[in-house]
Amino acid sequence: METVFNINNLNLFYGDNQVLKKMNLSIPKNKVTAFIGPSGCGKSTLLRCLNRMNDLIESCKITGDITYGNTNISEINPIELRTKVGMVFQNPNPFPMSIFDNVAYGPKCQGIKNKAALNEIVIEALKKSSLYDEVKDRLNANALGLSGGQQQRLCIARCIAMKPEVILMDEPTSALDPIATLKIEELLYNLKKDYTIVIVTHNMQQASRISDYTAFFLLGEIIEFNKTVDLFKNPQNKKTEDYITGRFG
Amino acid sequence: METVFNINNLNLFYGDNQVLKKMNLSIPKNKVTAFIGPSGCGKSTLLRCLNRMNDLIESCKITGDITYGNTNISEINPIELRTKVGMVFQNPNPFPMSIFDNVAYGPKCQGIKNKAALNEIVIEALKKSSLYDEVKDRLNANALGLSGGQQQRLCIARCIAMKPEVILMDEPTSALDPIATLKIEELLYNLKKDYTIVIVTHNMQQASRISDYTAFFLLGEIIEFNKTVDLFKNPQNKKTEDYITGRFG
Amino acid sequence: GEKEKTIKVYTRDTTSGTRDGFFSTIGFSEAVTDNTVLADGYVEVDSNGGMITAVKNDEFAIGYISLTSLETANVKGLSFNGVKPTEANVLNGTYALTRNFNYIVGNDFTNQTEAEIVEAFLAFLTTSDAKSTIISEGGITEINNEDPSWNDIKADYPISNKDNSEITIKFGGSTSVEKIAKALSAEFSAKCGNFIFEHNHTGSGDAYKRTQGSEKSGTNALHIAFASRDFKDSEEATLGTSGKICIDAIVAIVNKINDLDNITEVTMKKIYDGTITKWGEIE
Amino acid sequence: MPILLNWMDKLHKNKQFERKILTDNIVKNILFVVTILCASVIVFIVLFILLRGMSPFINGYEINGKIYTVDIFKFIFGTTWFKTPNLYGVGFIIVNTVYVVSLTLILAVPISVLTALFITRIAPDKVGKSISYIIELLASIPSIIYGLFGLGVITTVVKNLSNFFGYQSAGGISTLSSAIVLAIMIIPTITMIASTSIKAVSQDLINASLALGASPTQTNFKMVLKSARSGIFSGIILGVGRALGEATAISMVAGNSGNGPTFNFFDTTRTLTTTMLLGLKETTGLDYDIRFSVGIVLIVIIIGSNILLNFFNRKLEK
Amino acid sequence: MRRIKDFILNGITYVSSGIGIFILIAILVFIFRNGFGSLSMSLLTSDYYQTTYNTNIIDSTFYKLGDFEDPKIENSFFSETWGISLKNGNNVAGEKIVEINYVAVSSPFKSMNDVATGEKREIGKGYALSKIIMTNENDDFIMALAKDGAEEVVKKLEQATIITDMIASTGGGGIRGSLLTTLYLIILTLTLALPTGICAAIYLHEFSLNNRLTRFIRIMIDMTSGIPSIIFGLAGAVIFIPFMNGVINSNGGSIASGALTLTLILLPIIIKTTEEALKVIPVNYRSASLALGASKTQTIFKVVLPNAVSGILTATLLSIGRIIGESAALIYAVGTAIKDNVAINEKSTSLAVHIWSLMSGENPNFALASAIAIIIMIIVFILSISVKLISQRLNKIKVGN
Ligand SMILES: Nc1ncnc2c1ncn2[C@@H]1O[C@H](COP(=O)(O)OP(=O)(O)OP(=O)(O)O)[C@@H](O)[C@H]1O
Ligand SMILES: Nc1ncnc2c1ncn2[C@@H]1O[C@H](COP(=O)(O)OP(=O)(O)OP(=O)(O)O)[C@@H](O)[C@H]1O
Ligand SMILES: [Mg+2]
Ligand SMILES: [Mg+2]
Repeated sequence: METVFNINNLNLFYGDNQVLKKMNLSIPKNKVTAFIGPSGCGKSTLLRCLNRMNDLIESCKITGDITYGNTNISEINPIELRTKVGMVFQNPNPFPMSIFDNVAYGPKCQGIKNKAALNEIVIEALKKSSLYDEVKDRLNANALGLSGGQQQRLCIARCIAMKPEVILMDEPTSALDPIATLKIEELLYNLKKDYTIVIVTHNMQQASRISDYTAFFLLGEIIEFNKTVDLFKNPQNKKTEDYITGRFG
Repeated sequence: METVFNINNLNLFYGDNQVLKKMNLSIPKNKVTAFIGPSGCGKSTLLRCLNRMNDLIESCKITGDITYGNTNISEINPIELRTKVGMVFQNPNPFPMSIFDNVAYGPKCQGIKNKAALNEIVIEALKKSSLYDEVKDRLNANALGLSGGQQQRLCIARCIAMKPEVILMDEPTSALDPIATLKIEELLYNLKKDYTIVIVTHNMQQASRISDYTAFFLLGEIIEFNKTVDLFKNPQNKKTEDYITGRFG
Repeated sequence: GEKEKTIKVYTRDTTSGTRDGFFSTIGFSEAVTDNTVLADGYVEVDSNGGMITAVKNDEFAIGYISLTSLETANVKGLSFNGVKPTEANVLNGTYALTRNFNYIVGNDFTNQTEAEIVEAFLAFLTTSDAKSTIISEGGITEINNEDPSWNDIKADYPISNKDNSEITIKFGGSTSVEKIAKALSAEFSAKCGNFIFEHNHTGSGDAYKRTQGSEKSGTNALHIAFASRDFKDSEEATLGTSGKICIDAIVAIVNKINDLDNITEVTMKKIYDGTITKWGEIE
Repeated sequence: MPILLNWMDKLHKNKQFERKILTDNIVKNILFVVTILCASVIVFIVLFILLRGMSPFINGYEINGKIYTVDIFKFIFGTTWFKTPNLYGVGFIIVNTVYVVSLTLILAVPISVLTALFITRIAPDKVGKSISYIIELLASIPSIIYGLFGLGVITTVVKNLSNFFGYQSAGGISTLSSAIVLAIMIIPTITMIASTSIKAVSQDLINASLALGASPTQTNFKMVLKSARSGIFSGIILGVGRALGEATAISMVAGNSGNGPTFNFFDTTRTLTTTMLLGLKETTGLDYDIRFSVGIVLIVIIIGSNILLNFFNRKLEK
Repeated sequence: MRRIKDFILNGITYVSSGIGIFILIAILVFIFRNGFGSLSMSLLTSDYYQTTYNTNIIDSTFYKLGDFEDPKIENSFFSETWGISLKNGNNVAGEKIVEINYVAVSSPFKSMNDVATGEKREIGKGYALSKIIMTNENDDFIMALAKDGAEEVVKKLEQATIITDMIASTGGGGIRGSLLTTLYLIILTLTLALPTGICAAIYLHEFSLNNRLTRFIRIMIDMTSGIPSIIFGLAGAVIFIPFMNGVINSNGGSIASGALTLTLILLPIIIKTTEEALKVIPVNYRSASLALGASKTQTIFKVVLPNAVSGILTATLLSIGRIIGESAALIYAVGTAIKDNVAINEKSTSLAVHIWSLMSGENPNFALASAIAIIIMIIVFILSISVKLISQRLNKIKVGN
């Protein structure tokens, strides 16, 4: 199995509070990996480690290492890393600009100024995130006018426009209604041939529906990591079983 | 059975939203009556009707009537009614004053100024609410320095100091830890010989432990009202049974 | 009634030339720079305007202002030793409560043109043109028949026929003389090649200091300055560089409703030093 | 060839990201320097005022041919502002200032607190909003206009008041006029902060009070005000600062009494700020520099009162 | 008993809030009653000092005197010899003047010699005459002064045949210079204070770590806002006046030194208001931008600042209000000399200091001071309404997110 990220013995502290404990995990390439676990167990935190968004939190201290490809991510320029490893957040958060500008934001920040090139990138990204047909007539309208589901797809498009290799998603559908959720899930299904996707979700059904691999977190530790089908059918660990059958959490 | 409150055909609306529907209920005297039911079914609303706290909500419209003793409560001055019908809230909310001043607050508002009289009232109330021994050395300390459970007992003391006939309690223990909860339950047990108590609770165990009568609410209606033992042992209504066995809610 | 009322004594600040003139004339020189010798409850105001406002608002006030402002001030001016405060009486010497407005000019100029303009200005001050302007701005002086007009003497000052619009002449000194000084400089500029005039009036104390004294070569230096009092011994000017431009009368004022009309020098001093405190005590 | 291109591309990209990090660092450092500059403003101000203000006590000044310095002891405890050539005293001015500001508070605090209570808890929503808007407008009026108003209206009122008591004031220029003008000026400050903190009193507490049979008015006066007291006190602290530092308006109605202290409402007074502002005729020399000495006293009093009041406020919170 | 007590307590809150309203109304009534009469467009556009012309008309062969027809204007005095009609009036500053209100078509006043330029100048309707020196046929000296009144002036004019020296002036009492100064102060101060303040706010909110240094910086800035403006004025006088004297060759206080002083006063306000605006911007905009590979600088300039515009605008408006209203600091750091020809390196007064100057000058002028007060109030009220509207918008954004 080819992997993108290799996490080795990772410990993470917020101040004195250890949030991730001796974590080991490899994220397989071009697959969807789901992180599940009860609230506060460190799923989002680990996700944020992968594109070094945790660098921005002052109190955050990390030991152990994460490699991306063959390079330790601490040696990669964080800005560069983030162009390769995109991220989609729980609440749709388009910028208060036009739809076009939202998608073009990343490429523009990379210094692409050519109108035609930008146009092409934007349209391709919108198509890939199955939003193009819905917005093609109003690319210059304010993105805040879109529905929640559309906004979230726009955020995915914005991310895709950067041509990343990995997309990290932190509960991308938890703020959406079931129909919008379905659309996003479909979209993920289409995206996974081109991208490695890591997704945090609270919804076990969703994890089992869309992911290839699942990691179960508890109190800062990875209790079990396995192919999704296996993990849900034959959990190896008692705690995993308790969690997925709804006995706690 | 002697009753304190008789509720007749009560309908209550918040704006256009009917929250209580054709309610009929009699609250027995010197007993503990518990209101149970899923969230949003109108328990707190009914409770607030009993001491006319709903008067303060502008959008609230009431039809039907409630009698207290033999008088319709709409004919009783709300301020007077509230001295007879005390209330304890979900979150302990002592005033930011000394312990003494908290308990003396009600009597002072009634115009009692005599120091000695106030002193006596405060000490008696604190004793009745089994708080006296814990705070007797620091009656002038700020009440906010007490623990959560102590604060809630202080609120009960504050209420008792008014010498009410009825005490309404809206989930008085839901913000407290188990030990503090236990103390409050004990206290309620001691109080019920002197006072009529109406308590809203989410905790079925608690309801069955402490109450004499229980009313089960669902979507603004009282589905079942009965002696607590009977209601928990032989629920007459399918919905009651579903609820108390944990099948929904 | 009214006689019982305390006299409220108002005075200008200790740097004021008006105050200097007033106290010097009523024989109370100690009070020129010292508030502590004044009657209890005195009030210090720091401008002519402040004095007028104060006396207008206080029925039992006494104060003093320049005669120039009396007409528009809406307060009552008192006769001094029985003499009415009029220009005529000042000129004929019967009204004694006066002070001089003086000028002083710099005594060494590096720039020849500036020196010549200043020289011409001094000559201009003696003309009927300048005197009439001084009078029209409230200064008190007399125009004699032998006074030349500028047209008569301007031939002696060839600088006045040149174009001086590049030259800046700085005026300053007393604020009381500011109005007169501005009128004079504006008029003379027109008559003397349109030199640029700048006014920076900061007080009589700076008149000597900035022309011939300690600041004469600093950024604050002035070409021509005015003082609303006579120069002190410590301010000795080079011969021919200073002199009097006119007289200013100081007039004691009271509120409009006050029925007092006249005051004597002696009473005035007694009021200001606190010997007399009630309006009823004034004969 | 493609490999080379790819490599070149990488190199180019890497440089671009390094440059971004560099820019971030440069921007951060520039902003940091600017921030430090902003923060050091106070240091410069205090330093310069100190240097200039200490000079009268240290350096000699030539007045009429003799050299003088000012006696710092007489300066601090003096009861006469000025006697030629070199006696300056602010002792009584400090007392006057504190007295005027206390009087101001006595006038302003009840009005402000009650207005805040009215705006937030008693008035119907719309009325409350309009009044709080009026209060905001009052806060935005420049002090010179308050001075004009004080000179034109308040002194007259005070004069009549003093006549009524059979006392003769100097046309209303007085301690009381100063206090009234200052009170008018700080009422908006205190009211706005007090109403914010009254708004912050939780509905829980209010319900609890009502459920104890307190009337709404009793709730407001016995409980809400008490719960908001620390916020109200912060407003008062701000008001004290403003009153102590206000110069233009008060100097138009305070008078300029040369000695004191004065405790009579209807007598003229002199505060630290009016001393600094009035009679500014000289632009050099002792009479000018002494204003900086008064400035030092003012700074000390403002900072001192702030520390003291904050200390009380912390006690109050407990 | 309780009812009565409640009623009284409630009553005093009504009274208290009534006081606020009463004060505002009283102030408005006061300044409008005193100042409304002096308010006019020409007040805003004309100079404070009159423009003075020094003219004469010496060569009597070039004009004809006498027998002009009296237009019979009320309250005026007509000189048949010179063909002009004069009346007593007041200038905008409230001082008494003698004003020309009619000049006959062929009056000599149509073409006087201007002493300064040597050219012809018409001294026409609206000019104020302050002094006229004349001679009659016998070469006797005649002097007419404005303070004698129009009637007297006309009487003397009638005797004269030659005007050797006449001072006439026009305009005056206006506040154009002070208006301009205020504008200069606003522009200069804002160009200094806004970027500085915004930079500091950005540093504090976006970059600073929560450590001792930052807390110290915040305390210092808070303390700065507690220093009264008169102290800033003093400091400006000892720091900026000498500094500017050196840099731009000013002589004593100047608009530049005033602007620098105001900058210091405004910094804490701008920093605080801008930071409030930055706080409102949702954190997730920043995370989203960073996650897209934008650098922090790009994030700030492309996402954060554009969203803080209304907050920065509020800061700007508040600052403008403060600049317009400031007096104590400017009295020290600039001076109180009213100016018409405004220059950055010279003294002049802002509107507020203009009032101060008028009230403490030789002739206190309540009417003009109140008129300026009205103008200031109008500006200040407009500003405060704008701030209100903007902050409402800001609140909407907050709610929207
Ligand atoms: N910025 C932070 N500073 C300090 N502690 C934090 C911070 N962010 C998260 N934590 C703590 O770290 C722990 C893990 O948080 P994290 O957000 O990773 O949990 P999670 O598994 O994503 O939970 P959820 O499902 O609720 O999103 C929690 O206890 C949380 O309180
Ligand atoms: N002030 C109010 N205005 C409008 N609607 C209200 C108000 N208070 C409560 N409601 C609505 O009335 C309904 C009943 O609320 P109530 O608080 O009585 O429920 P409850 O049974 O006490 O629920 P819980 O167990 O969550 O406390 C709910 O739908 C609630 O949204
Ligand atoms: Mg999370
Ligand atoms: Mg409830």
